[in-house]
Amino acid sequence: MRNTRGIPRLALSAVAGAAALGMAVTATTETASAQETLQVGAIQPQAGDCGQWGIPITRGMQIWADQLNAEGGLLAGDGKRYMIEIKAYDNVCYIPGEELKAGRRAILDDGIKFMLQTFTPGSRQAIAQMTTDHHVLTTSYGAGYLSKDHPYLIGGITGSPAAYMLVASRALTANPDVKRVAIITADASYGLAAKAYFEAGVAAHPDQAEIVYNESYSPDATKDMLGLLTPLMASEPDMICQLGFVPAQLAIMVETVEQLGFKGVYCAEGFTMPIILKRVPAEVLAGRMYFGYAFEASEASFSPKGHELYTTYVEQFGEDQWSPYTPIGYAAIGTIEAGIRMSPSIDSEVVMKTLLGAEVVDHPIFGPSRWGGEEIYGANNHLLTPLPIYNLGADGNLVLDHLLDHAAWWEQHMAVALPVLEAGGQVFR
Amino acid sequence: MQIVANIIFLSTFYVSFAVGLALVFGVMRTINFAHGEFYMFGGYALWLLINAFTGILPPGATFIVALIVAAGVVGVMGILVQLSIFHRLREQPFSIFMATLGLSYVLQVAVVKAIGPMGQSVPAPFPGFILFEGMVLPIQRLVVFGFTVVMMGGLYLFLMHTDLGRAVRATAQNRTGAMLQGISMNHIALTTMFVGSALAAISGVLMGSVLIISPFMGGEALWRAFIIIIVGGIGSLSGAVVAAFLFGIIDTLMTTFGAGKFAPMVDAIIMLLVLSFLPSGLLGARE
Amino acid sequence: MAILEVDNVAKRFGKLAAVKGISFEIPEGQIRGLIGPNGSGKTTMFHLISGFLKPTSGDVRFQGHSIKGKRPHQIAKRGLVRTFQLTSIYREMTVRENVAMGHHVHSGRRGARPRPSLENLPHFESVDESTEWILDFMALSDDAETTARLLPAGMQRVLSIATALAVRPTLLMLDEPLAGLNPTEKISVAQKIASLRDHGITILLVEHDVRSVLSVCELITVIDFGEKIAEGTADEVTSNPAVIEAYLGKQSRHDA
Amino acid sequence: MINRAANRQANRIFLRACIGTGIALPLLVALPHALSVYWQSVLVLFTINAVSLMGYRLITTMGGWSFAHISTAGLGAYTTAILTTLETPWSFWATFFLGALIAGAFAMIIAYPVLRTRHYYFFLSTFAAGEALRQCYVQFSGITGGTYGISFIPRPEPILGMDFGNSVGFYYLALALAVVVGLLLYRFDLSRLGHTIKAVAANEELSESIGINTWALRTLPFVMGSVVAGFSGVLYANFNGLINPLDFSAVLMFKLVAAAIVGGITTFWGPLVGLLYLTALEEVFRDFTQWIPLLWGVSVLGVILLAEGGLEMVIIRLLRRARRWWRSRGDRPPNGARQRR
Repeated sequence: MRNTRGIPRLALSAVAGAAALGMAVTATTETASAQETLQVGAIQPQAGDCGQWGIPITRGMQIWADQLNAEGGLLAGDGKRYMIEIKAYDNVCYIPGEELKAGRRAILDDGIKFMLQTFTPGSRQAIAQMTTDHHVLTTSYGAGYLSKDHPYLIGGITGSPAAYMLVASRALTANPDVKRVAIITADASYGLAAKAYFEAGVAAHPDQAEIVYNESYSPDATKDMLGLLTPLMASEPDMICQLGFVPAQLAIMVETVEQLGFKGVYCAEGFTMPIILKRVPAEVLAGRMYFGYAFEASEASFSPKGHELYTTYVEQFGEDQWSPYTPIGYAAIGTIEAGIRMSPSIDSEVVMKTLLGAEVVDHPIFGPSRWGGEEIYGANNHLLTPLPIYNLGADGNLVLDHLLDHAAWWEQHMAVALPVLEAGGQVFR
Repeated sequence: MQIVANIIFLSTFYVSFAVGLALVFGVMRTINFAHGEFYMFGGYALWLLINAFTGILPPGATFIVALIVAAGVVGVMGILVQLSIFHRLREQPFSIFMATLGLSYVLQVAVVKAIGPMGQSVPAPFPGFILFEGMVLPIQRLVVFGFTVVMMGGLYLFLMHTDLGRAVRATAQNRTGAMLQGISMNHIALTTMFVGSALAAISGVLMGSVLIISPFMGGEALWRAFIIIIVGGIGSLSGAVVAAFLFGIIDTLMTTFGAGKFAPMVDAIIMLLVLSFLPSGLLGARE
Repeated sequence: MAILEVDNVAKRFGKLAAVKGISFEIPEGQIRGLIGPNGSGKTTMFHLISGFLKPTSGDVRFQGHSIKGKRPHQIAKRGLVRTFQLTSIYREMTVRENVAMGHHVHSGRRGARPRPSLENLPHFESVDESTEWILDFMALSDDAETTARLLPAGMQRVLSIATALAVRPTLLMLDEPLAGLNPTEKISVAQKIASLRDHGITILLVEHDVRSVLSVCELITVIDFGEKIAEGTADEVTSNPAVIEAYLGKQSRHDA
Repeated sequence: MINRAANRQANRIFLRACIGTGIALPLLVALPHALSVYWQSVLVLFTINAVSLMGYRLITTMGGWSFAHISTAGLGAYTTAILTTLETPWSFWATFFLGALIAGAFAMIIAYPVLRTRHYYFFLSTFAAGEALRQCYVQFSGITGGTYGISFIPRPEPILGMDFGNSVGFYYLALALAVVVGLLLYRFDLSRLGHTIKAVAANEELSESIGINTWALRTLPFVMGSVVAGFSGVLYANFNGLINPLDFSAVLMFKLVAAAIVGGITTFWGPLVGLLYLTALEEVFRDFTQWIPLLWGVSVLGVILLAEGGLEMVIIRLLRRARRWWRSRGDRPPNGARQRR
C-alpha cells in the first residue's frame, strides 16, 4: 500500500519540478522581441493587503498603455510610434528592500528605461543609485525624495505628499470659520509624511487655524473607527485631515464622525463617493468634502481624457473596484509620456535632459506646468502640476471646487511651510 | 462616557471573533490559521447578498439571511478542512498550524482574484443611532452586540445542555479522559470544526456590517484573537470572553490617550509574557 | 548510612495538597518499594525526589547533601537516576544509540566522576565498551541495531532501564517498571532489578500493583492521600489494617 | 569516557563534506561570471538567505520553529547601518562582528522567556518577541530612523585588494561566510553535542533525567543560530544599502519558514533545497506576481500533505530507488517483478 501510494506522489513532484525548471529556462532565454515596443515598469504592491493601493495604480497605467496602443502607439519626438507594454513588479507592501529587488529585476534584467515607483523616501532612495547608473527615468505620483545626484528620479505630478498641504490650505481658505484642525495619519512613512504636509498646509494660515489633535494610529492593529475617532472628536475640531485609510475605511470614518456630531469639513487625498453616500446622505455632506490627489477621473469636467480612464476602468473591473488611486499612476506616467513626445530620441538620457531642461512641460492631463522642488530637495525635479481640488455637490455628484496653482502657492507660503516640513523630516537638501 | 460604549463595542468584536477560535483551539489543541479567512468569507457573504438583494429584500432581512447562509456554507468548509488537513495530520499540531497558514494564503489570493483587492464596506443594514446619557450608540452596533449575545447564549446552551456539546466540552477539558469515556474523537472534531467555522462566519457577517470587508481582514483579526485566547487560557471559552473585555479596555484606553501606535508592541509583549510565565492564561486549565 | 533521606516533604498545587509531609529513609543497597493506590501521590513523590517538581516544604538529602531545588540533570549527575511511568525512550534512535546517549554525563574529555559504591560494576575507558557491556547485561545485544520504537513494550521498558543504568546511578528510581508487562516479562524484569542491586545499586521502585512488588522489595513504604500510612516488610505491610482499608478497599471498589 | 567510534564516523563524514565543498568551490567562484548583473544580485541574496537558513535549521534541531529569526537578523542589519552611517563612521568589519554579537546577546535575553514554551507555543512566543523587537525598530526612531529606515549604507571597505562595491565582489564575501558558517555548523551537527541537542528535542524529559542540561542545550543552538542570523543581517543591510523595519516583517519570515518546511529539516541541506525551490518559483512566476502568495501557500500545503518531510525526503527516496534499480538491473527477471512483491 505504502509503496503504491508513494509512486504517484513522487512522480507528481518530479513532474512539477521539471515543469518549473522548464519554465525557468524559457523565461530566461526569452528576450525583448518586438523592436517598436517600449517597456514601462511599475513597481507597486501587487498582492496582499497593499494590493488595494498598488493594483488599481497598475491598472491605471495599463489603461494608459491601452489607450496609446489603440492609437497605434505613442508618437515619440523622433517621429516614430511605439507600442507600450506595462511590466508590473511587486514591492511586497512597500518594503524598501523589496523595492530594490523589484528595481533590479526591472532595470538589470528586463532593461526597463522608463518606470513608475512608490513615492515614499525609503523606496525612492532604495533604487536612486541604480536609476542613475542605468539611466532609468523614474517617475512617481509625487516627489517624496529627489536629489541633484539622482537626476533620473523625478516627481511626476503634484501628488503625495505635496497635495495634502495644498488640500488642507484650500479647505481653510474656502472656510474662514474653520479654526480647529484635527490630523490623523497612519504610523508609517507615508502617514508621517502626510502628517508633516498637513501641518505645513495649516501653518500657511497662522491667523486662522490651530491644530488641536495630531495623532498616528497603527495601521497593523485592527482598528475600530468608533474607538479611534472618539478621542479625535473630543478635541472638538471643525476640520479633519486624514491619510492612510483605504476608501472603504474612509466611508466608515465619515459615517462615524457624523454620528459623533461632526459638522465641519473633511480633507483627504480621495473620497470614493458612491460608498460614502450609501451611508450618509449627500445633502448632509455637500460642500464639506475637500480632496485632491492628481485628479479624480470619475469627475468629467476637469479632463475629458482623464474621464475616459474612469469609464474604461469601470467597464473592465466594475464600479465597486474603482479607486481614487487609479488616476495617480495614470497621471504620473503622463509626465514621461510628455517627455518622450518632446524628446528628439527615446534614449532615456536624452528624454531626461529634454524633460528637465524644458521651461514648461505640457502634461497630457494637467497642461503646461513648471519644475520646482529646489527648496525641499535641492533639485528642481518636481513637476508642479496644478492640483484640481474637488468637493461634493448638493446633488451627490462631484464638483471641481478649485484648480490650485502649486507653484504660486509655494511661492506665497514657502516661508512658513518650509520650516514645518523641515521639522517633520521631509526636507532632503 | 463614550469610552464605555466604545469598550463594550470593541470587546463585542473581540468576543465574537475569538470565541470560535478558542473553541477550535481548545478541542483540537492546534490553531486553524484559516479561521481568519472563514471570518472574511462571512464578511463577503454579507457584501454579496446585500448587493444581490438590494431592492428585493430590506437590508435588515438580508443581514439575517447572510448570517444563516454564511454560517452554513463556512461550517461545511470547516468540515472539509477537518477532513483534508486536521484529520490527516492529527497528532502533528505544528504541521496543521503551517498547513492552515498555507491555506490562508491560498484563500486570500482566491478572493483577490475572484472579487478584487479593494476593501469594501456595506451601509449599515440597521442605520441610524440613538443618544443615551451622552453616548452615541449606532443602532447597527447595538444589533451586532445583541447578536453576539445571542450567539454566545446559543453556544452556551449547546455546550451545557446537549449531549454533543457536553462531549465537546469534556474533550476540551481533558482529551485523554474523554477518549477513555468512549467519546468518538472524529465525531467531536467534525462537530467542533463545523461550529467553530460557523462562528467565524457569523462574526464575519456581524463585523462586516460595521468594519471594512477586505480579503485581508482575517489576518489582522486573527493576530488579535491569538493574543486574546492565549491570555484567556487555552481551552477556556470564559477565559476568552474575559480576555476580550480586558483587551477591549486596554486598546480603547491606549487609543484614547494617544498611545494607539504602541498597541502592537504592547500586545506582543503581553503575549510573550503570558505564554512564557502564565501558560495556562487567566482561566485556562493546567496541562 | 542512608543514601536517601526524605524529610517531611510536602507539595501543594494551588489549593490542592498532593503530598502532605512525608518522611522516609533508604539505606544503601536496599530495594525499597513505594506503593499506594492511584492518585495517592507516589508519582508526585518521585518527581519531588528527582527534581522534576520542587517541594513546597521539607528537604530531600542524597548521600548526605540536600538536593532540594536542584535541577533534575544536576541530581542525575550526582547518581540519582529515575525512569518514567510511561516508558520514555528515544524512539527514533537504535537501541545502541539510546544506551550510548545514557552515557552523556561520562562523555567528553572530563569523563566520569568515580562512584565508590559501584565497585561491582566494571570500569570502562570508552562509551562503546560500556554500552556493549550494558547491552549484554540487560540482554539487549541481539536488538542493538533495532530502532527503539519497533521493540515490544517489555523490551522498551528494559531499554529505558538500560539507558538509566548507563548514567551509573548509585540510586535508581523506577516508576512502575512492571506495569503493563506480561507475566514472563515481569519475571525477567524483576530479576534484572534484583541483579542491579547485587551490583551495588540502591533501588526505589514505585508500583501500583502490590503483588508484583512484594517478592522483590526488602522494605515497603505505603502512602495514601499524600501521607505515609505504613512502612515495613511485605508481611507487615499486607497485614496492616490501614493499608488493607486504604489500598485493598479501594482496589475492590475499583474492581466492582 | 570517549566515544571513539562515533567521533571517527563524524570526522569521516565531515571530511567527505569538506572535499565536496572543495570540489564545488571553483564552480561557485566561477558562477557569477556566467551570470548577468541581475542574476548576480539574485545569487548574492540567495547566498545571504542561505546563511540565515543554516542558522535557522540549527535552531530547529532543538525542536522549535522560531519566528523571531528575521527580526534578530535585523539587529545585525541595524548595527551595521547605524554605525557605518555615523558622522565618523565605523569600519564595516567591526560592525560585521559586533552585529552578530548583538543578535546573539538578544537571543540570550529572550531565551529565558521563549524557551519556556514548546511546539507552536514556541512559535507564537518567538513571533511575539520578534514583533516586539520589530516595533522597537519602528518606535525608537531617533536611532533607527523609524519607518523611514536608514538609507545609503556604504559597502564594505576593500581588504586584500577585494572590492565589494560590485555584486561579484560582494558575492565572494557572502560565499566565504556561507562556506565558513556551513562547514562549522555541519561539523557541529555531526558532533556529539549536535546529537545530544537532537536527543533533547526528541525527548526532553528523558534527557533531563539522564543528566543532560536540557536548558543549556536548547539555549545554545538558539543563540548560535541567532548569531548566524546576525551575520546574514549585516550582509543584507550592506548589500542593499538601506534598511527599514518592513524588511524584517512577518511576510519575509514566512518565506524563511516556508523554505525550511518545503525543503525539510532532517538533513543539513534540506532547507537550502527549499530556498532554491522558492527562489526559482519567484523568478519563474515573476510576471504573475499577484499569484505568488498562492504559490507559496500551495507549496507549503502540498509538501505537508503529500510529501511529509519535505523535498529532501523526496530526493532521498528517489536516490534510494535509483540506487536499488542500479543494483538490481542485472538480476531482474524479464517480467512480473512487481507482481512478485
